[in-house]
Amino acid sequence: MADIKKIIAARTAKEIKDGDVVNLGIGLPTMVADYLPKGVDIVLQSENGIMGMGSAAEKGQEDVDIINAGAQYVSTKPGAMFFDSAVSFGIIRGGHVDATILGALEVDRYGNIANWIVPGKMVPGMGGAMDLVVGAKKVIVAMQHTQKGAHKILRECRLPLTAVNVVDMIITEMGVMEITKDGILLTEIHPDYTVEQVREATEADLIIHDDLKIMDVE
Amino acid sequence: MADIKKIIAARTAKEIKDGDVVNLGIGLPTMVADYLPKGVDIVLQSENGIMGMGSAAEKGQEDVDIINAGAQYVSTKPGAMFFDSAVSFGIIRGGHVDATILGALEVDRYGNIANWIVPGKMVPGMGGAMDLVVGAKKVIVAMQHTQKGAHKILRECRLPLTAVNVVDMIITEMGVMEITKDGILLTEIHPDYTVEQVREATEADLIIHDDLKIMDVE
Amino acid sequence: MKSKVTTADEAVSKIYDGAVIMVGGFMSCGTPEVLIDALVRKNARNLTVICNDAGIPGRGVGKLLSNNQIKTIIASHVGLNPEVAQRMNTATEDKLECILVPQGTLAERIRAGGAGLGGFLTPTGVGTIIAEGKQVIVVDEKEYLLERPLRAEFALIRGSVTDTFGNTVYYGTTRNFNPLIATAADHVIVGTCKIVEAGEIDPNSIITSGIFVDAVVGGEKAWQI
Amino acid sequence: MKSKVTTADEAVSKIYDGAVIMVGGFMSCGTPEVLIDALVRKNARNLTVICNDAGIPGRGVGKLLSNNQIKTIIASHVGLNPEVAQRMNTATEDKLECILVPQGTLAERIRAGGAGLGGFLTPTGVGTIIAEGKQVIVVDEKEYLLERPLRAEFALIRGSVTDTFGNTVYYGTTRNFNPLIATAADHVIVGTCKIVEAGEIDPNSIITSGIFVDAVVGGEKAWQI
Repeated sequence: MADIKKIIAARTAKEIKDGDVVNLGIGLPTMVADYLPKGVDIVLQSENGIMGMGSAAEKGQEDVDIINAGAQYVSTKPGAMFFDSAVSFGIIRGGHVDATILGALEVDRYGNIANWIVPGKMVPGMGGAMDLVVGAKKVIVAMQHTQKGAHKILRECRLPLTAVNVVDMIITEMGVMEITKDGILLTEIHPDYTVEQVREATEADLIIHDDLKIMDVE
Repeated sequence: MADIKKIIAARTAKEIKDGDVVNLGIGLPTMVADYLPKGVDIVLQSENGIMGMGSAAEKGQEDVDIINAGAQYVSTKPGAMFFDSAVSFGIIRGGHVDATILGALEVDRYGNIANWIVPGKMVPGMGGAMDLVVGAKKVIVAMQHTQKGAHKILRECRLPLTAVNVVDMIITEMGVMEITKDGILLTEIHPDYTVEQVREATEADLIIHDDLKIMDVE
Repeated sequence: MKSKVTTADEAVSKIYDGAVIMVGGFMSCGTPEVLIDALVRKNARNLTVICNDAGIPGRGVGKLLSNNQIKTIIASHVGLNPEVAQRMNTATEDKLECILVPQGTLAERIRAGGAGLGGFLTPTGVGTIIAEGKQVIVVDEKEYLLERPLRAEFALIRGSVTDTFGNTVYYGTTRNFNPLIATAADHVIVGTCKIVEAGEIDPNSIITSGIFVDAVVGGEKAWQI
Repeated sequence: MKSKVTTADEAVSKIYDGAVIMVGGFMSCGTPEVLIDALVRKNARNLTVICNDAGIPGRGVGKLLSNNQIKTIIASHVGLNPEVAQRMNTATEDKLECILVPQGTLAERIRAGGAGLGGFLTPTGVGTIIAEGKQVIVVDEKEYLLERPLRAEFALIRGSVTDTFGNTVYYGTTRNFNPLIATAADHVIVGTCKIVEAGEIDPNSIITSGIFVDAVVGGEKAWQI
């Protein structure tokens, strides 16, 4: 499990370019910052009002006025700034965030995503997710391929949507997939899995890239 | 002429309550600040980005970064602040300015005002005037009653409008008028003029208040 | 510029049963605890509370919830306060109504309410259940939802430093919704960590103008998760 | 965070004939003169300029006007630059097109352009010639105009202090439209009075984030009317 998360975070980190403004969701996506290649320096946005967020604050070094969107004390980098929530979402909706990396309950072949509600079961609310996936230039879903064996990558989402036609890429422990107009294209596969295994773990039809590569998780 | 302006500014100043947030137009309206009654302390807003503006900067005391909307160097009071133009007009349009005092080319019985363009002659632009008259809680037109003998208080404005049905009050050297749903109500008259003279200087029909008072310009 | 400094109990005394109140803060960071505590003492009931989130139990809006003062909550996220789910799922009379709004839309609706706008067009929520009952307007071939302004009768905001006139600055991420709700309520109360004289805060750094503020209350403390 | 410091001539070298540019400033207070001077040297023609006003002759946008570089100006006020009226009334080919927009609407349209909104509803201009051709939408029995976002290819802004990453503060009334246009253009250039290292400006006081900024140019001087 720890390995699975590490694989996903490490591969996802390779999608980020030097200088990118990036928003990382709570949980696994947050780990991506730890796997950035050398020389790749990014500007982390936290939707509660930080540009230039650093890592989690070290014990004893917390500034009680500075938390991330997951309510953890965080540090800031030189050149960081704070702003209000309208400015924050102006940045997000206005296309000034280069990439948002987040988890999902379901993703489908149209790039639809569902990650904020399970009617009758879990009603946490969408927080900033609906704005982030609509506004960010690139939307990367970083998640485990299945949930206790149940499909998460579907022909069509069944849960209430977070947004329509917004996901660019899905990265799981099994491989890397791009959402194209023809469907979901598998571009990389993890060496531990066969194409058949990935197909089985995916409800949506997979198009296999002519030049399918081995997933780079170094 | 100097006397006329003084009369208008002095009477207009009496419309302002202690603590009011006020925006004064360029020219005569700016003079109103000099005639505030004792104990009336107001917060001047300048639409180019000041709350808490003071008087014109004294010679040699100018801060070159601080001008008013008429491009004059001004001082600020303790507790002043600066903001951008979107914030400034959020304040204006959002009803947070208690009174705006401005001049006009024409005003009519419906409370319509025209003060930004004379087609073919003068096209300065509306600046912030359209937002100010729509947003301020109270709109006071402070101006000379006529323009070189020509009527300015009309049955219906002929120039392109600045806004519809927004003027609350007109203060001139001849008297004080309120815009009511029945028309223009003369509530005060300057002792130098007769009602007949005011009627002649006014194209719109005037309703004379039952308890017509002498205009207080002390 | 007159002093607006008062006590917390005096400041919240005007808040009546059934009032609509906005409360600043993000996961209880930047929530005015001194004002919330006074509102719990005042015990106004059937409140509609507009805030980013329901906080965590025992802090911020969570205290009003525990004291059963909230009828309706309008927020973007309520998942970290399990009491919300409990209260939403009860069959009793004090069932909580919870209206979820995307965070960016919530912030912008409050800003619009304070800035005299009749609404705005956002791409957020198009094609989702958030769009239900809303007008869709197409601009340059892209679909947007027409979202409406939000206003309240009272706003409880939390400052780091506030002058006696109400001018306020916020440190770090305590800012969040506070400057927005300060503009969008009829009566605005600031709970603040430090009160200074008017003129002591750099006029280039003030975030919230005192013209929005009706009462200033000291005694706000640094937050600890 | 990488340094973006460059020269004025290098910074404006990308501005091409026919480009749409936004320029900060209010009556030339807060206008980036070093960048305007470079743009005059570069001599890009047929520009569409979006700015609050046409400044005064010999300053700010007035320099571009005198050099006949502007085809269209979108502004709220042009009365203090007599050259605008002259150029609008000429019958020659270089007749200036002037589009007037209420100041609050201009600011809000630029903000919307930067914030990903498809438009907004404002009461300003209802019943005037500003409403011509615009959709009127009624909300709670009040009429509003649907106003559209504005964006540009380039923005020339003017800071008081800017760090090497582009984070900027503005002193006094030099702020005006600068922070707004910084968000609404594809390529943003700051002319600033003082350049410092990233981290030197208080993160609570920064107004414009460096993420909006593509180039930082020093040498801007205090303004004198």
